[in-house]
Amino acid sequence: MPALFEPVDPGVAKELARKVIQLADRYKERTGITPAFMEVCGSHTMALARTGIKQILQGHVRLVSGPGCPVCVTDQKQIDAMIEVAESENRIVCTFGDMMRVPGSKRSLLSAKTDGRDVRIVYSPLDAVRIAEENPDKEVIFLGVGFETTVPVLAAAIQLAAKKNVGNFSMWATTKLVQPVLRELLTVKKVKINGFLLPGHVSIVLGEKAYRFLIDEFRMPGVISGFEPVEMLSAIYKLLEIITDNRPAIVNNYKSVVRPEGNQAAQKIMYEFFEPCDEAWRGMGVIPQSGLDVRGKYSRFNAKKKFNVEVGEPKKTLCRCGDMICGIASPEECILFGKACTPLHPIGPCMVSTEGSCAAHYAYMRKDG
Amino acid sequence: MPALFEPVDPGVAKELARKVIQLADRYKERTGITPAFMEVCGSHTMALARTGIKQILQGHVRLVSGPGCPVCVTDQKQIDAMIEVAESENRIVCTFGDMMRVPGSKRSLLSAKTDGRDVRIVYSPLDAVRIAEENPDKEVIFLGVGFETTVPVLAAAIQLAAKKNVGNFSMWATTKLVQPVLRELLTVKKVKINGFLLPGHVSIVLGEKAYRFLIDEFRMPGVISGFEPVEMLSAIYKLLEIITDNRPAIVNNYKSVVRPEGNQAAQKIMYEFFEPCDEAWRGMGVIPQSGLDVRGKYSRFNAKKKFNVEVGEPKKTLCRCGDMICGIASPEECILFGKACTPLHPIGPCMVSTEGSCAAHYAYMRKDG
Amino acid sequence: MERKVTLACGDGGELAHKLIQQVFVSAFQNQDASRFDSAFLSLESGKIAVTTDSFVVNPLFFPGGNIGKIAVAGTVNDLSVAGSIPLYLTAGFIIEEGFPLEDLRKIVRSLAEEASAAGVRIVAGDTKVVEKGGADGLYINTTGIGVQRAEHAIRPGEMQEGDDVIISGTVGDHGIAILAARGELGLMTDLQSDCTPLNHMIDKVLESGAHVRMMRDPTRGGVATTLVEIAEDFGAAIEISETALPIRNEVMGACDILGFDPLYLANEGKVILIVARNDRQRVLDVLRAFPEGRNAAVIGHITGMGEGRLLLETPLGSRRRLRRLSGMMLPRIC
Amino acid sequence: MERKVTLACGDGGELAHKLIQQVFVSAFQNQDASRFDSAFLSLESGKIAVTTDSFVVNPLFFPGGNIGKIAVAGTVNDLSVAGSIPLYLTAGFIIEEGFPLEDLRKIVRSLAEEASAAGVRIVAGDTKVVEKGGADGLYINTTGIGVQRAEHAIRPGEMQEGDDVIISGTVGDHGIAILAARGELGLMTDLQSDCTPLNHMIDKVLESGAHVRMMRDPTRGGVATTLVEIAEDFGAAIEISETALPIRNEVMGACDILGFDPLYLANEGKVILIVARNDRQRVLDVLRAFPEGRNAAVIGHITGMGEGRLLLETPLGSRRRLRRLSGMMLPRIC
Amino acid sequence: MCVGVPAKVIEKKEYTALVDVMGTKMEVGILFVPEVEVGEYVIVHAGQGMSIIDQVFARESLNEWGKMARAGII
Amino acid sequence: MCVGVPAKVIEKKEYTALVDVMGTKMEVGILFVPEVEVGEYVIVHAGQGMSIIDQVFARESLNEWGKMARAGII
Ligand code: SF4
Ligand code: SF4
Ligand SMILES: [Mg+2]
Ligand SMILES: [Mg+2]
Ligand SMILES: [Mg+2]
Ligand SMILES: [Mg+2]
Ligand SMILES: [Mg+2]
Ligand SMILES: [Mg+2]
Ligand SMILES: [Mg+2]
Ligand SMILES: [Mg+2]
Ligand SMILES: [Mg+2]
Ligand SMILES: [Mg+2]
Repeated sequence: MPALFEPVDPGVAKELARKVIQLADRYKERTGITPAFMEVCGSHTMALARTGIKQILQGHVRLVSGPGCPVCVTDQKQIDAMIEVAESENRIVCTFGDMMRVPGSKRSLLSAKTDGRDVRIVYSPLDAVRIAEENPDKEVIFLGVGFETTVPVLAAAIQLAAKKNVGNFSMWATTKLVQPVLRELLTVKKVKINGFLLPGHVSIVLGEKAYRFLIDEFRMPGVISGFEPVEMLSAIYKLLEIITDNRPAIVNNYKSVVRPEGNQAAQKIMYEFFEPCDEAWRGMGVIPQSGLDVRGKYSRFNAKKKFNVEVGEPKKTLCRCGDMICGIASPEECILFGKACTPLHPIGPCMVSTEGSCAAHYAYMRKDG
Repeated sequence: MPALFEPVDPGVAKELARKVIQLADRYKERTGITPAFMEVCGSHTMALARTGIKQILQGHVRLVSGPGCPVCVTDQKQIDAMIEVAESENRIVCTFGDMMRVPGSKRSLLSAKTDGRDVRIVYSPLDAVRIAEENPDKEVIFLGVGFETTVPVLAAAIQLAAKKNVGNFSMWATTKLVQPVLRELLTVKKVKINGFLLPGHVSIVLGEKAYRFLIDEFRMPGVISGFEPVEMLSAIYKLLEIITDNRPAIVNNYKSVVRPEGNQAAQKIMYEFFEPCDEAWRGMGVIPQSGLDVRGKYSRFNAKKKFNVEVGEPKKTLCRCGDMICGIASPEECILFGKACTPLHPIGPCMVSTEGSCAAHYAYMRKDG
Repeated sequence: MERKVTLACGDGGELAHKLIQQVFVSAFQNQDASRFDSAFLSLESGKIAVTTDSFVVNPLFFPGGNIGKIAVAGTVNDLSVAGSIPLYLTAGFIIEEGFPLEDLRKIVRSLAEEASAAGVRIVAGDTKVVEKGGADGLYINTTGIGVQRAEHAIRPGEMQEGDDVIISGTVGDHGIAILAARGELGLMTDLQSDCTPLNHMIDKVLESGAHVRMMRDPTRGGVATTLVEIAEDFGAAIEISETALPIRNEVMGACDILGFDPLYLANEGKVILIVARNDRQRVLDVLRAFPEGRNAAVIGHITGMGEGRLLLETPLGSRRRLRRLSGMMLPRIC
Repeated sequence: MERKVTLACGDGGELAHKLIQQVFVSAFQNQDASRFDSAFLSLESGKIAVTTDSFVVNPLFFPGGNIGKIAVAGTVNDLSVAGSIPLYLTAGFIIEEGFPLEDLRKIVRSLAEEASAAGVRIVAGDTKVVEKGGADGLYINTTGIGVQRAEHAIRPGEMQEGDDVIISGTVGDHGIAILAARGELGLMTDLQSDCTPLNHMIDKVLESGAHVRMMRDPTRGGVATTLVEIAEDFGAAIEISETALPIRNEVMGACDILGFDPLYLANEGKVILIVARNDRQRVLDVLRAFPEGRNAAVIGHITGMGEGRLLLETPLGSRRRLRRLSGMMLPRIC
Repeated sequence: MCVGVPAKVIEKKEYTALVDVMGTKMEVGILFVPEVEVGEYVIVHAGQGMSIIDQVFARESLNEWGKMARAGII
Repeated sequence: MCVGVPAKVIEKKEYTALVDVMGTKMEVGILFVPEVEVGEYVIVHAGQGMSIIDQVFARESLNEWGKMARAGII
């Protein structure tokens, strides 16, 4: 975070990158294996590409994009349902900008808006509560996606609506938890990596301790990282040190922001308004107890309970997002990539978010014209 | 109605005008009085000006404009109330085009529309019932003004709403009757005229017989006339013949359209849905039993009963519309005429309707630049 | 390509690029201007005429045309009635999010065809997309550039008593056609809007050598408002005759129903000419040789110079003064 | 005069006449064009440049300007970056019924002032009023006419490897200023839009004798989209450096909050110049002598001719390809 | 008081009729003139037929106007 | 997963704070960081302060990066 103090000398990052490459090459020399790390977080995927780290480490470190973009992992059926919610008259649907272009089985919220539905982008979920107060004759539904960083904010919106008794506000939540999906990756999907670049901002809420199980159960190392080039490079460097020494550990490389025990105020409100549920992950299927939904006690704010929405099962496509998220396939292994599927016409969610594996790959690494 | 058969030779009208002037001058010669006739109907006022009859007869026959424009005679307080009705959210107010520019004490329906209120112009009151059906979540209010020609049509709209059970339709009625106001003119206002040019289209409903009282009670002649130049000229000619012979009579000069007994189907429906009431006439005050309001039995369609509208007493202005309507003053005797009061910024209702005395005078006869 | 115009089509990025390439450039066959921020043109003379108009007609499609056709006709006619030769048009589109692409294509095609028929080139364009509810479908601005005539110019300075007032055809067709097409008031008619570029016909009138003092197209505000403006702008007393006005029966009928005055109805393919009396017949002959001038008629004359005013002679022979349209025309029951 | 614009103000009648006389003619001091359907202009040469743009900015008033100012700046800049000398503007207004007259006056005044400061004349205008809900307040189309330079023309054909890419100042100010002014996302900033006509500054650059190959103003789609277009249109491989881009802290901060890329933000008072490397300093000196060019900087160069593409060098020294803005920029949580 | 226009009935339905006014057509109510036949004329006001035009009287008054115009003054 | 940006608290209210990100300001919730003081930095996500930045650790890691960059390879 260069804004905090003096700006970080860009020479430091360049030098760090050189060190990372040296250490990685040494590891490969010794083991015959190119070290592979999964950045769990979609914002890491984006930052690694934007800053050029991904390109600079190519051939030395394999950086695998994980299931950390809440848009990417949202089940298509849920998206269809959200669009369906927006279809009725006298509704205002609010959501994060990221959600707008996500294609359901037929269309996106953006195209629903183009057709005249009242779909609004908000920066904070709490703004949706204000919109509900300002439009008492309409139903305002917030489409809540997110991991543990975002869910406490969603909870804060419900808390506010409950406190102010805003009866025309509700939330359609389809949120995700990090621990269950990491476990799924390591057990069911048997993803082949040497360590995790752990999400900096989810860890604010969860704390360092949340990742102990990686060592205890899987002897899989992980380093919690920030998003500046030097932060990511030093985190990768630490992962390389760990695997070089073969002493698996969870390292908090983002201590200024992530506490050992996380943010307990955030955890508390999250579990006051949400409760665990089985959750479908796009391309991965249902993972038990891997999501959070609005707690029964507050189901008057649960849009799924409030509105009767029925959508069919979406058609299968050749989209390989699921494999992509598990680190099993790369975008160019999808036959739709760059042809039927482009950022203007995304088929899978990995093409939707600018940091989705496919979109990032399309925008920054495509070889052709 | 030249469209019916062959077009009328314009030479006939010119010749008729010459005859009218001769006869009028002869009358004046004999009696020392310029013959004065009141055209009761606003559409006659308009047609007399537009066709140039008013100008051509100037100095020979005095044509006095009567209280026959439903916009002109609508009480300012009623207009304020209609605008007030339009002010609330989720209402669609429909009315005839004529009503749009009528100034209440502060503003017009047109300015309410400019400010974003949903005010719509319809050709037929029945269209407002259709609009109500198409907008079930809104209240649709028809602002009903008119004389006996229009009231049966207003009744037909209520009949339709009742039949189809359109609960969100209602009517704000402020309608007028011809007989009471003619009586008022001749008794209270003591208007000085030699005869009436009687309204062709009101007479469709009322029939010839409705004017008998003019002879019986006042020995005041009247000729029912159509609206084509030859129709109006020949009616004036007949009035001149009557006063020359001093044999007061009611003559139906519009026999092709007006029956002795009127249109009884129209009368029947009018009195099924409306009942007589005291009515305030702008500039003339309340005339007992001179209007019709929605019958109590149908008060669910009566906007006055349905909505709670309160408006203050409008401020007095120097507007002389009241005297104008009684034939006591002419537009140029109003100090506001052409200065503070113009068709773009009408103060009184006589300036609003294109056939209002003041607007007609402004548009067709103003002497200056 | 999407089936509807989206907000992203107006953000200057890839979708905007595609829309422009696939809808506009292909219709206007004019790649050149897209490489620079401006189009480069060579004119024979440095004396030019310029006019601009935005078109907001509702509905966008109507009998006899659409907003694309009218956007060409309106601006070409403004140049032509000013006595210049229309050469170039720019076209600026403001499109409501969600607008059907197929309709856009039709409108753009019609605009291109009409421009080509009128012999003018679309040299620059622009597309903006506004949020749903930010436009009533689509608006077009066209700006026209023409060269001033060296020969056969109009001479407003020579306007004089005795000059004739000619109109190139029937009055009010566009106004009533549009009103009927809107469907709100229940009018049904086979009437077509008269909207069409008049420059070829006007060229022939001027090239006939007739002394044309002044021309104007009686669009919004109609014949009366247009003549009042000529009268005031040039200090001419003008008198027209009610019986001389060419008016279609359907237009009369619609006006009778609604209480409208055809003299205030909009026209989009008519020109009013003030011509020397001696040239009256020559001008009528030229006009009547064109389908759009078939019903041309002398409707009045200039009765004197000095105070500008417009009088209408009624069939009875009396005169009344006509003024600008005052407020909108609204259908009346009374 | 009313306090709001009414539908009748756009119907061509008396209210329209009053509005035009009292708001537009007085501001533009240009009675002439109102007497004819077109304005008549004399140019020194018959080689002209033409451009058109509609302005639909929301909000209409924002820190650093309003829609009237931007309507002048945008069109003047399009002429100027094309290497011509802007002389004339037309202005077409589409106004929503109920629009406050006081705001209209402000906008028109600002448009007139800005035109006068830029040395261009408003020669033709048009006003349409649309029903409530038919526009988001007010839109303006401006069409600009300039003459092509005889001397000191730009020479896109001489673009070559080694040419420098210069930008006249900081990137993204307008985009963020507008977003903040809209208030929807809660951003607060003292940032001003950069919107301003650049023609005087560009004149001086060209008159300095520097070899300018090409200019363009990075408006919608931002610096990246504009450079991609230059690259594709002229077959140039362009490389810019992330660290060389002049960006205000407030813009960086807002982009960090919303997940935006400043390279795709709109600018309304910036020009990108491709200049011969030898003239780099001369151009920078001229630019920096103007307040609107104070932060001018070399941001990249042409690495070869042939295949058109744009690369960005990251601070780490790696390169990634930049493309057109793809879809709208939407604020992200992830 | 009331704009009214003569319109020719060209099609009759149960409660409405299609009428023609010099080529412009319109659907109007016939609640007050239920007996009207195709080919007859009605006076239309605010979308309703108010009166069937009696063609005999219409012709008679045409004649009368002519007579009046030609008549000498007493 | 979650865009987060360091922002300086420049004004504190009961439930919200005004923060500054390089000159751009914003009102954010402080439900999860109620103890934050003016002058401190927070990570902001979706309009809420999520964590107070520990400046001691921040400075330490800056030093560590420098060290790492300068360090020889084993
Ligand atoms: S390229 Fe498109 S279809 Fe293929 S995996 Fe990526 S998102 Fe799915
Ligand atoms: S001129 Fe105006 S104020 Fe005077 S009487 Fe007529 S309407 Fe009333
Ligand atoms: Mg024009
Ligand atoms: Mg025009
Ligand atoms: Mg014109
Ligand atoms: Mg443009
Ligand atoms: Mg619309
Ligand atoms: Mg342009
Ligand atoms: Mg531009
Ligand atoms: Mg440009
Ligand atoms: Mg115009
Ligand atoms: Mg609006």
